[in-house]
Amino acid sequence: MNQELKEMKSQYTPEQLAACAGAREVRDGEVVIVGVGLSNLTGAIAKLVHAPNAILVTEAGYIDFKGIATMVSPDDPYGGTLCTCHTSLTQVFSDQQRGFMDVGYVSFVQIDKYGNVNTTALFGSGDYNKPELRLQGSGGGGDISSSANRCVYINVMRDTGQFVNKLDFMTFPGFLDGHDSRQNANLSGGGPSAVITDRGVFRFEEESKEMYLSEVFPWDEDNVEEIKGMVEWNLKVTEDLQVIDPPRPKEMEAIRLLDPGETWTIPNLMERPTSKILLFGGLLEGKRTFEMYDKIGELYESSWRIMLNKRLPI
Amino acid sequence: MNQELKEMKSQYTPEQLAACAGAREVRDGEVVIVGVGLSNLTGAIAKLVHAPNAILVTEAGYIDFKGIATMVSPDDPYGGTLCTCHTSLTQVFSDQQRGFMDVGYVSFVQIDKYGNVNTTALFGSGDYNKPELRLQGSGGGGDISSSANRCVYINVMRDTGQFVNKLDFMTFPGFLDGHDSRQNANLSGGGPSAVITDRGVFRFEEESKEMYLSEVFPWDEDNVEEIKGMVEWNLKVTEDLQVIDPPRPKEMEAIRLLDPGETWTIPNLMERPTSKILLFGGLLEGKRTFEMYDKIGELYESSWRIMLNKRLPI
Amino acid sequence: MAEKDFKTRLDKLMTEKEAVATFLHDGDSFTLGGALASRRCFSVAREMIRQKKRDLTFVDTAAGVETTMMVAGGCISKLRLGYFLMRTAGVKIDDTILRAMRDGVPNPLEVEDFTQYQLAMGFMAASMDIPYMVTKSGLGADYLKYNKTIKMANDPFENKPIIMVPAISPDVGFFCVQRADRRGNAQVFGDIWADDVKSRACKHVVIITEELVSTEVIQKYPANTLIPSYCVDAVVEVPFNCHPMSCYGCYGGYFADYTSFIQFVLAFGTYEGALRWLDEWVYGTEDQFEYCEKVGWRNLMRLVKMERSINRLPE
Amino acid sequence: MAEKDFKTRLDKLMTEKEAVATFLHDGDSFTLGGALASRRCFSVAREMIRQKKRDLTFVDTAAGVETTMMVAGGCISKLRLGYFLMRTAGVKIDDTILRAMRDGVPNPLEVEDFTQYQLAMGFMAASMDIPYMVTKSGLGADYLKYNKTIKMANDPFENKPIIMVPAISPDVGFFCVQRADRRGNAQVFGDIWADDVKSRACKHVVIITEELVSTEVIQKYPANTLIPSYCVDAVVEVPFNCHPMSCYGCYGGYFADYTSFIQFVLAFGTYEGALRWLDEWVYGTEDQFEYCEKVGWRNLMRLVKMERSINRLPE
Repeated sequence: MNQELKEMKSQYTPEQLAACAGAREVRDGEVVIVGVGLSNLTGAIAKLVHAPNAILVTEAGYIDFKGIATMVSPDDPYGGTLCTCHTSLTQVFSDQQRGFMDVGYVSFVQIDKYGNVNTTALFGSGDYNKPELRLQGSGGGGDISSSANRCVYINVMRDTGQFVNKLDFMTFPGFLDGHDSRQNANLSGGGPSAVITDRGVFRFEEESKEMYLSEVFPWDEDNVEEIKGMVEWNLKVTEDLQVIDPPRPKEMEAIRLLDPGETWTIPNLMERPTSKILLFGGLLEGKRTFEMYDKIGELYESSWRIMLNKRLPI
Repeated sequence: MNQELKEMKSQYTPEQLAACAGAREVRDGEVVIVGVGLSNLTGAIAKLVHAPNAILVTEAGYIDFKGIATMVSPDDPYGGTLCTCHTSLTQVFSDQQRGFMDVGYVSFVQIDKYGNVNTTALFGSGDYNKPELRLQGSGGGGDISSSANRCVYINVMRDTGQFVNKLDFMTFPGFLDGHDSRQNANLSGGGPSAVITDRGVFRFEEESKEMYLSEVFPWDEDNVEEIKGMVEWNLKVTEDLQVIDPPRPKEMEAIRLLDPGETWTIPNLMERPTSKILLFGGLLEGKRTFEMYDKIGELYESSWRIMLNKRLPI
Repeated sequence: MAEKDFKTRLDKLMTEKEAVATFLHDGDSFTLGGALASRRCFSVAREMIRQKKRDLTFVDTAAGVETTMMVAGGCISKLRLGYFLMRTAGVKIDDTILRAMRDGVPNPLEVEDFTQYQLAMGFMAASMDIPYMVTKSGLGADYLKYNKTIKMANDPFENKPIIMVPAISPDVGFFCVQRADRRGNAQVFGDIWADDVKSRACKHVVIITEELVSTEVIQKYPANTLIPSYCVDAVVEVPFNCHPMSCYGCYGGYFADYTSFIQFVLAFGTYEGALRWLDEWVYGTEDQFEYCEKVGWRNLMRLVKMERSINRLPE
Repeated sequence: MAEKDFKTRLDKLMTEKEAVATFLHDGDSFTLGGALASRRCFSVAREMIRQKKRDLTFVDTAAGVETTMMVAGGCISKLRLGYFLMRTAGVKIDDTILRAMRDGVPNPLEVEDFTQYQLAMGFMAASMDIPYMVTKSGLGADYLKYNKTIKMANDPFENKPIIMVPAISPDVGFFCVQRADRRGNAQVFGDIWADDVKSRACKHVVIITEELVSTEVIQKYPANTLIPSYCVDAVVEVPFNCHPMSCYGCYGGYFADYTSFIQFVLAFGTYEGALRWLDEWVYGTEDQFEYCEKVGWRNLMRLVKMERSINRLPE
């Protein structure tokens, strides 16, 4: 990879790459059900940058919320702000099963070649009841993957154990065994349309419904073999490999506003601005002062202020 | 019937007798689902006179409304006034099937000896599709009779064709074929507890679930045979016949406030105060003046004013 | 346009004439929001009659005076209802439905009886795109004898009798609401009836709003947004669209407008009277605005005063 | 008292200690209102731990940090959930549940996985007292392999695969709300999660309100009365009962109180750390008022300021 590309890549964290690439899956005016963290940030970027009329929804019951900050969970108070409709999970998921959700964003731990996903447990040498690693389970993903018209998976790509031949537990139904097995299972949603990672975007063949590498970032154009190496099965690659535009200035400005504490784009807890405020404030010695609360409040409130007063999009 | 009793009876219309007797079925604090007209007036009298903590409910979605006037339908605006909860029919009837409605008031056209009711059609020489007389159908009654813990039927008693051996159509399930046939049918509610009329109150035997005459007004103590004559089957009469207290002053004052236009206690449309205002105002000659609207408005508003400002009960 | 296309537009405002012409076709099944005396789409019912719609199936938990009007106007060939308003305020008002059923005047009429909750469950199944819902409402009664829709079976968990109501999805639903924005976010204040499930059950949804407002106004009371814009195909703004019935917080109906009520009752005593009434009040008025002119704006304002003396919308 | 008696009382106010002691018994199944970061009954979770409740089954659409706390506190023997919070804000926070599942520390733990909508349908069936609900959520996935509750069958109308979820009726449910009156009319502002169906599914319902208000205050926004008094057994008024999480319109949580969040995450990295945390923050505080004292009322007021700068309750 030449120096200039390496230089360019180093400006972004893997999460920022995935978030920006993921945001572009949303078309203006679409109904977008989002989850937490990356999946939430992605929807918020889309609304701020290129899809101002997108209707953002979370399973907690917020329909058409403004997206003034990345939500730490579907019921984060940011979701309630200037939100058109407050309702229930029962109503949101009923509307989803009815077919009103155009696209849904979900994360994944293990994924197989037909877009089925495991976020329940890694058995390792154990089993379902005594797994090596217990994971979050369905969350909204079980329902989004079942019923959203398009399901977009988004996560940072791992070297191993992520794109696997066989899942320990199928939490999200993708195209099941390929071809029309999903349809025969009577699932209402259209199934996965894309798998967005910091190393590339994967899509599914029309007929066989098997995953293939569709787009890569400029600095990965020569790393297809390396990417294939991170996938257990013999990954198909499209002849017509497209290049993903690196994060655009507006997208990066959106991330800066949406994630003031850089919670979602800096993996290590201790290196985040919010954590630094507390650690230098003496939390590790058990100190809990009003000033800590005040500082963190200011850090977040400043970005809300901009969002609330600014006529969107930026 | 001696002169004094005849004198007493003449003070009340049949509807007023039924309404007052019916209101006494409500115990304070109970959840009471009511319909229109008589069944609505009865619940409102109870709340105003002896059950101030009763929770009045209608199928339109009003839970714990104040009852400032008799409602012409379950969704009459009076139901919304100072009402604790505005919700949907879907929620109210789900709560009823769950068992939260203590007592429900419903009217009836035909009733048989096990408390099954027809309010759908009188076939006469025709049939279901071409009946002699088409009636309102289930309304809320089909659901109240199915699921309220106690169902109270209320109506003025007719000489013939009302207490019948065989219904043309069973709209409200009572005790079906008697004994435990209702339970076996898996109906959730407790079934009918009383049939309230201006000629007496009927209840149902513990074991056989067959209807019997339980209470009569003072002037009807010697008219049991006449009442039996209005019932097609050989009506059972309790040895221990009770006397229904005639309408009490507070109950009559409640009726006066709740039904200013005497819509529910004067059967003939043309003799009601509201109709008289219009007919003398020239409606029959097609005149439609603002003054007519104003007069009727005043007639109703004066009684609301009293109810809204007066700390209930009277 | 496919079902989806109308729903994705950002500005869905159109006239009532256009909405009825676009979304209601002869032979369609339809439902109306609210019921009986509250948020009932009388202006749409009048418009259907004006456009001489035919052979419609009307499916609803409860049908009132507007159904009498539509049956007399010759629009309806089938009623699938939980309630037929035959008497109101103790007065027998309706031979219209019986006349159509028995004598086929103005046209033959088929009826199918449900309990109201059975119908709500049919709408709920359609609103979730599941094949059926189960209920215990109406067990043991005679609905199954004549109703070709509902089934009875023993449930697989407790092996007890249960009624199964298949999904009921009307081609179009017209919903009167107090406030809506151009994109179709529709707010309801007061009783909801079964609009929570109906609004999702229908293939097309037309919002008839008393007042067109900006989205900022909607955002003040988000819990009242019953119907989000993604369910909505069109938005129509016409005043007093529920007259002669009421709209919570906006204007009183029925008793408040006893004048219209008595006039209607007297007219619909006979078929000829009904037709005269239709000529005067429906065919005789070009649209809802002319209708309001005929009732009298000052009279209508009196109904506003009556309602707002007991119920007011939060501002 | 039978299920009915508590619900018929006119004044249901009691202390949190009394409510947990009265309605939650060892071996019971229970659920909590809200979820994850909104209207979540942390004060009740702390009280359960103080009262050393054992062998409880917790059933809910989503479980968060409060479940980590209850599992570490030894209260829970079974989790029937649609979501287990294992990572938050990108940080792995939970070995507690894995430790209990694998090593039986502090006690063996059984889990049962559902999708969130499957659970909502189980609550919905119980809320209507029908044996089951059907859904298409989770078809083809592995839930049926390990889940002993849900079934799969072909539906009788379209003969296609469908998932049947039997009624799920927890012995008791604790619901945090912004406003409630003494009789139990409970109002929710903001997201409702599955409290609409949960509040009817439970045999007993305890309302934990931020603010006890008169019924007149409730009547101002009747559309927000999610849980009417006839569903409610008891009312408890304790401030900041969702801390360290948030309550819409009242106070911010999580990021707003990053201090508590980081302290919790660091402590629960190890079992010993978790026990120390419980000693300090749960056993070490007599009740919710002492807990607030320990967090610091001035700090809590900062969280109020943060929330009210973006969301305010209508007055």
